[in-house]
Amino acid sequence: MLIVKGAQIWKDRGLKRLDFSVEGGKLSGFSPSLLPGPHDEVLNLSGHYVYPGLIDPHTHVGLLEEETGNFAGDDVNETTSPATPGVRAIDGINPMDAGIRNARNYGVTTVCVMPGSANVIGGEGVVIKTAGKSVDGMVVSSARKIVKMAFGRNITWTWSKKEKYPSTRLAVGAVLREKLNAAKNYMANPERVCTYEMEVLANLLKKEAIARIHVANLEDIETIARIAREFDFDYVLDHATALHTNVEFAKTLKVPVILGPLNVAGKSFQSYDVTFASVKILLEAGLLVSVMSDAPVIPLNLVRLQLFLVDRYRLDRSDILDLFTENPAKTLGIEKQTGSLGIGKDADFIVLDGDIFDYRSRIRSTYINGNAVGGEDYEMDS
Amino acid sequence: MLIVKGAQIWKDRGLKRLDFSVEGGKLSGFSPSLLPGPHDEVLNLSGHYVYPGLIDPHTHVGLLEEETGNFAGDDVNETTSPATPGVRAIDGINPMDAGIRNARNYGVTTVCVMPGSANVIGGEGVVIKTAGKSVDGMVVSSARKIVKMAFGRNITWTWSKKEKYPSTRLAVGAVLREKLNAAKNYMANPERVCTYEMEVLANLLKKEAIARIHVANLEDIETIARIAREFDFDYVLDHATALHTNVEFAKTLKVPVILGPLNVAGKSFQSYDVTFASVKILLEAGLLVSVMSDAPVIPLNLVRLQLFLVDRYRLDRSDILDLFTENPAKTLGIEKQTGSLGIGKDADFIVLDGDIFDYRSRIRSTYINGNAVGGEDYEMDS
Amino acid sequence: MRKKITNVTIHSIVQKPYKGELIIEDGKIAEVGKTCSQTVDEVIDGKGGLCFPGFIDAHSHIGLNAEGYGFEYDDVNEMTNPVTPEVRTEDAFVPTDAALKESALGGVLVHCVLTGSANPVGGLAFIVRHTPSNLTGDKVVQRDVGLKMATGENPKRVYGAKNQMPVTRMGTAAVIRKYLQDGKNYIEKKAKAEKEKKPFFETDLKLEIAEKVLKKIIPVRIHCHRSEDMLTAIRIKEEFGIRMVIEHATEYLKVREEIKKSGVPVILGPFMSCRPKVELKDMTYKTYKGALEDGVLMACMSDHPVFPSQVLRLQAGMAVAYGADEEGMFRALTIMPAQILGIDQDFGSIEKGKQASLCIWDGHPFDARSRVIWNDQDSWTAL
Amino acid sequence: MRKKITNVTIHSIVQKPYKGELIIEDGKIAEVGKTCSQTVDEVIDGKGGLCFPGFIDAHSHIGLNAEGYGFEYDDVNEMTNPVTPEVRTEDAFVPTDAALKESALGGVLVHCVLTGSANPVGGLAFIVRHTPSNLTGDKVVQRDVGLKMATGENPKRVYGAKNQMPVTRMGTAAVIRKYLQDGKNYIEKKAKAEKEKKPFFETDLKLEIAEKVLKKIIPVRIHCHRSEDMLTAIRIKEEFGIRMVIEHATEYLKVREEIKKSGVPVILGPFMSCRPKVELKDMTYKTYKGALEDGVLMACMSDHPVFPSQVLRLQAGMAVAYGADEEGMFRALTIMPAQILGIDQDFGSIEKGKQASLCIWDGHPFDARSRVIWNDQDSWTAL
Repeated sequence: MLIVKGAQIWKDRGLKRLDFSVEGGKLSGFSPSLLPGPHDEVLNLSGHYVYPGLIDPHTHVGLLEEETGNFAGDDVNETTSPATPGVRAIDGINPMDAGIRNARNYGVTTVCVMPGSANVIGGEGVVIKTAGKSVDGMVVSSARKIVKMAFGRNITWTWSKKEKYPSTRLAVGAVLREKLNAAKNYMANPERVCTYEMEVLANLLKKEAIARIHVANLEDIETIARIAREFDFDYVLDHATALHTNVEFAKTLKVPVILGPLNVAGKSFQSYDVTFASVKILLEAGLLVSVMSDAPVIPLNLVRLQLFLVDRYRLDRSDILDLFTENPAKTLGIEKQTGSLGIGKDADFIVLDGDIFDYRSRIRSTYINGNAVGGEDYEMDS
Repeated sequence: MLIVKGAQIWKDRGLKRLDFSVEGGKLSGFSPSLLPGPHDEVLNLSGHYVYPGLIDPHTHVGLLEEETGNFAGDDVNETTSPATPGVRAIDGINPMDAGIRNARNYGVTTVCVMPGSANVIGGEGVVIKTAGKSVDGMVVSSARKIVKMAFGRNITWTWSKKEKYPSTRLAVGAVLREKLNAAKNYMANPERVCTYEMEVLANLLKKEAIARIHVANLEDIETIARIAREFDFDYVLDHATALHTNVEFAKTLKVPVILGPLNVAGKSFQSYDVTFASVKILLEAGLLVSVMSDAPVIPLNLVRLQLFLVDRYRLDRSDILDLFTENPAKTLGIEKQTGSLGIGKDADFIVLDGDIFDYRSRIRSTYINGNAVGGEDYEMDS
Repeated sequence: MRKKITNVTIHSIVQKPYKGELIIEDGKIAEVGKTCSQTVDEVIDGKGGLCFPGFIDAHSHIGLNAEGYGFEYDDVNEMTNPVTPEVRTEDAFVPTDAALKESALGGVLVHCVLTGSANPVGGLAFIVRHTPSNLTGDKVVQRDVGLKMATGENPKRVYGAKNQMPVTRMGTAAVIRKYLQDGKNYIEKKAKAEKEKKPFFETDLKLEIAEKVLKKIIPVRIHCHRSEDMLTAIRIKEEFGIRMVIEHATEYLKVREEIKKSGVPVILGPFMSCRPKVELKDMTYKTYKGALEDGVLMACMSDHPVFPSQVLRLQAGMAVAYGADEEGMFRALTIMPAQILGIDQDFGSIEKGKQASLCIWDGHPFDARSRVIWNDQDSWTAL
Repeated sequence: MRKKITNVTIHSIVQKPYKGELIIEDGKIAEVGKTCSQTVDEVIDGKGGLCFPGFIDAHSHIGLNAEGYGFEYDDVNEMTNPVTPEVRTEDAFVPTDAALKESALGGVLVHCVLTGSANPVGGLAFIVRHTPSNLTGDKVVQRDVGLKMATGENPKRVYGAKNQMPVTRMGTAAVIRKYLQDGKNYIEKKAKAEKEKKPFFETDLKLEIAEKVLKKIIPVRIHCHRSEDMLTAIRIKEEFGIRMVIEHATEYLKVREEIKKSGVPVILGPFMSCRPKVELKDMTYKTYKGALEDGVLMACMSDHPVFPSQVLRLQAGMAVAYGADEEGMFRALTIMPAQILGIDQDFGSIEKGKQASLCIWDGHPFDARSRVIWNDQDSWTAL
């Protein structure tokens, strides 16, 4: 058992002076003062701050590798067909990717890794911890199954260049409808022959899986909502760049949203509406909001910048931290396993030498499943 | 000496009952009755009609070969640069081409062969007789030098496909101006180094050569006239499909025109104005008019069709025959050598079993330089 | 909330213009006449202007290539497959297209949004009205109102470049026929499955739409410029017993008797443009006059963004310059498109019970200088 | 042959409209006033119409892609080389373009025909007037009246696709600067050759045109939509001391002070179109109002075939709807383009001695329903 003593810890939406214990990779006890037994390891963190490990619910780390040039490490879009539900992110992840290393060194202990946005149906996403040499051992198994989808311009830019269907937004919805209709036919057919592609979509229609849908513009969000009503499936809006421009509409959707990356230039018309204000607006509207880095779009060594920038809107700091911890955990269905400090949860936490909202503070150590796996000073080492 | 007896012959713009003699390939005497000497060969053509061999002043026979597929026998356009004054048609002619065989078998004894219309300056044309195995021996040496040019759409279709200059009619005139300006600079430069391309254009500016300009629409004819005024050179309008649509303008030009091919569909906008009436209109306007086949566009075995169709306008038949004989001879500068029956001229004539305007009459023999080289019945043989 | 509009000349379309008043309640016309008696919460002074129903642009691509967004944002044509009935303009519509507001400034308050004309079988159209909302859903008047088809140069050019069927007019007709025949087979197969009480029938989304067409639930909206293409369209209509509207109908005057006989409505335009295609060679504003005289059901189109919907009114004015009846042209902007689109119970004239889709003009709509000074949707500010 | 026009309201542009008469002799206005005294051979009854000078379309590609002739007959842009000063629109002009007759029906009797905007340095413009002749020569008003240049999206898009300079706005400016600098060097070299009495100087047709520009014989006519492009154009103008006219000037309002200060005339439009390019995003009819208020020399353009020259008048009418002064807009269709093009001694107003380039209208030209019922060139038949 590991006894962590002396730190200010972030628990139950506030900083508290509590010791805590870790056993078998899980958090096993919290108390103002824990007395270590003879076989316990003690970690004295007086003057330090402990927060739950951050969760980034939307990344491409390990798939779209850093430091590998343009081609060799790019496995993010299987652009041979506009609907590839049969492909799995887990099969393409390189755990040694600098992007994953950045994640753990800068405080992100869990990431969701998904295919890109070139296909209407991109494939299955996966939730992993950010330390390990084998991706299988990194999987967060409590997570709900994920089917990545995408709407809007990225699709049409990709396929119109190839002069292939769908080259316009007219046909993006049509591709999805066609596949979901095929899945319905598949499920209804008593003589069906099992295909993995159809099983993935059947999972979605049975609500065992949830759709994670890349989308920017409001009109595309409307189309998603329309199709989700037609076929009855659960979904999350990823990016949702313009959703805040119609709050009343946003409220009617009753779906989680994952905003970001927000610290980018709104240079294309797709990202025209990008603003940190969207976080505030949608939080105040009562939505379940998370923030993504879209790493490596925003590399995870910059993850805390987003927290600082949201903090400029003077939101409740508990709400802000939730954007990067509890909320993504809930969205991914892993909130019982990680995303906060509590008994029985994974011992995923970060140790800082100051308040996490103090930009001078540094992440001294990152713990995953109770093991120290990194920290800002590790950067140079690995 | 060959003595031809008994035929109706076309001489001095009318059919006459005359005998005639041929010596050294030239016509040497005409008389109502010629008495052959002991060494003379006699050809009795009682009941037959003799006409001067036809002249087609604008063809691509031998360059754009028939019966050779699309590529192998196509040498009509040197489409590697929009101005190729240095290339010579004579270097590309295959005397064995079925197109040349058709010419002589159907009564055409002289053709002008020129590069095509893909380039603003296509190269040098050549005038040849239509029988022989070596093109050098077929050349009509009295002909004026010819520089083939082209204006209008054929140019822009060719070069816009390559995305090269000149892709529009804006630049067609500009190409010609640039080359002629270069030639002027060349001629003025006392230290010039001889280049064949420049010499060809210098010949034009010195009026030793004449430009033969492919053109269809009236607006392009205006541009040609404008540039010819600017640089002062002689030219002939070839095709000139729309020239008859403004007779007053046509009269001001004072240049020969070579109309045709007229028995084609006016299917492109370039050939929209095509009509046999243009012959009548421009003849009546006093222009020097010839008719071309543009062979192999209209293959020369159909050459007489044009004569029949013009005849439907009830023009003077002498004027009609001139379109295919004297007038092209004058246009090519070979009227002293061929194009009519007269003492000292080449013995180029055709023998028919009826009036040339009777479409049932057949060409029994074609003579070039006094030698029988073909006729309609030869068709199957060669 | 009841509002009264006073001090206007009412151009109701169904009656001669008269000075009158009208009352709007819950977005509908509650009363209209020389004077209105109901008490109201608000009075809008029409300042002596002309009150017209909102014009209806019966054929537009508005919202599919929003203003100022360049070619990368062009969703007019899914030109990757000649048969795409499954695509829907609603899925691609950009409700914030600035052209919607501008069109309202030009008196156009309702648009039927179709796919383009690259594909012989294009996709599903829908109808929107101008509202201040940034949601498509708030603008929808009716969904899936017709299946776009196309003939003539455009499919030939698009698929000719790919060396794919169709590269000829014959090929285009064949592609359309095959699709409709597939639809007929599908209906039969479905009926058989139902009769045999099969536990399972494999639905096909492309052919579900053919079924709607063949059962006359929705019409085919067919792009034709040339006369022979219109006759081919009518031939196909007769063969398959479907409903049809002919779009553009540039050479209408050449086959006016045949079109009249077929009973097919036509949506004419846009004629206020140049003629970049050969098939537009004989385009003339006189077509409007002819169609009005023939008494066929006829509407004006902008084909936006080919021609801006904002000045649809001026195109109609040009038709008057070329001899068309002025009242007829107002009907071609209002009640006739409403009838063609099947929304005349709610739109297209100023009558009690209809939607209060209204504009007040400070001058005659066919005079370029005139302005809309009020409509029923915007918090009004002048131009 | 003297002809008198009676029974018209004369909109001379230089005076307030009045009921009057005018006499035409040898194609010129011999007399104009409330009554005319000279004896005449023919009297034309204007039927109470409005007599206007023929409108002048200061920026058009009319005749370069004739109506109904498709893309294969498009001679607007020689987009194979970014520097083509040597090309001339006169060489490509199709005098039988049906649009010329149609434009005359819309009151436009004079057109300045420019090359398109694909090339940073485009080609030579010329001016035509409407005549019944099928010869360009009979239509020419003036040759080589300006050298077209272009900035902004178009050159970038064209040469970007070829991966050839220019692919940026910087690159476009550099291409233009290099051309003008080459011209300066050429002038120097020529002067030196003359001074040294060399027997031979190698003329260069591209640079002969630069010489004309640099010696202010002809202006540069530069295509700019965005404000930064206009400022770049003015910067280049100042650097090389050349004459310049800014074409389109879509974002005029954003840099109105700078343009006014530069003294550069602007030719505005076409604003009656959609905005398929990003650089057109902020296009507005209000620009006309602003330019009139600023007192800059300003003209309307159709950019035909982008917008049909026939309805140039309605674009001007829309400007009035958006607040522009009506008389100002008539000047922008007549005397101001004549001044910009340097043909105001002959065109642009109804004054004694000027060309009788005239139209009689049966109603206000800004009302779509109005028609030209007579002009000075056609054997007149109604529309």
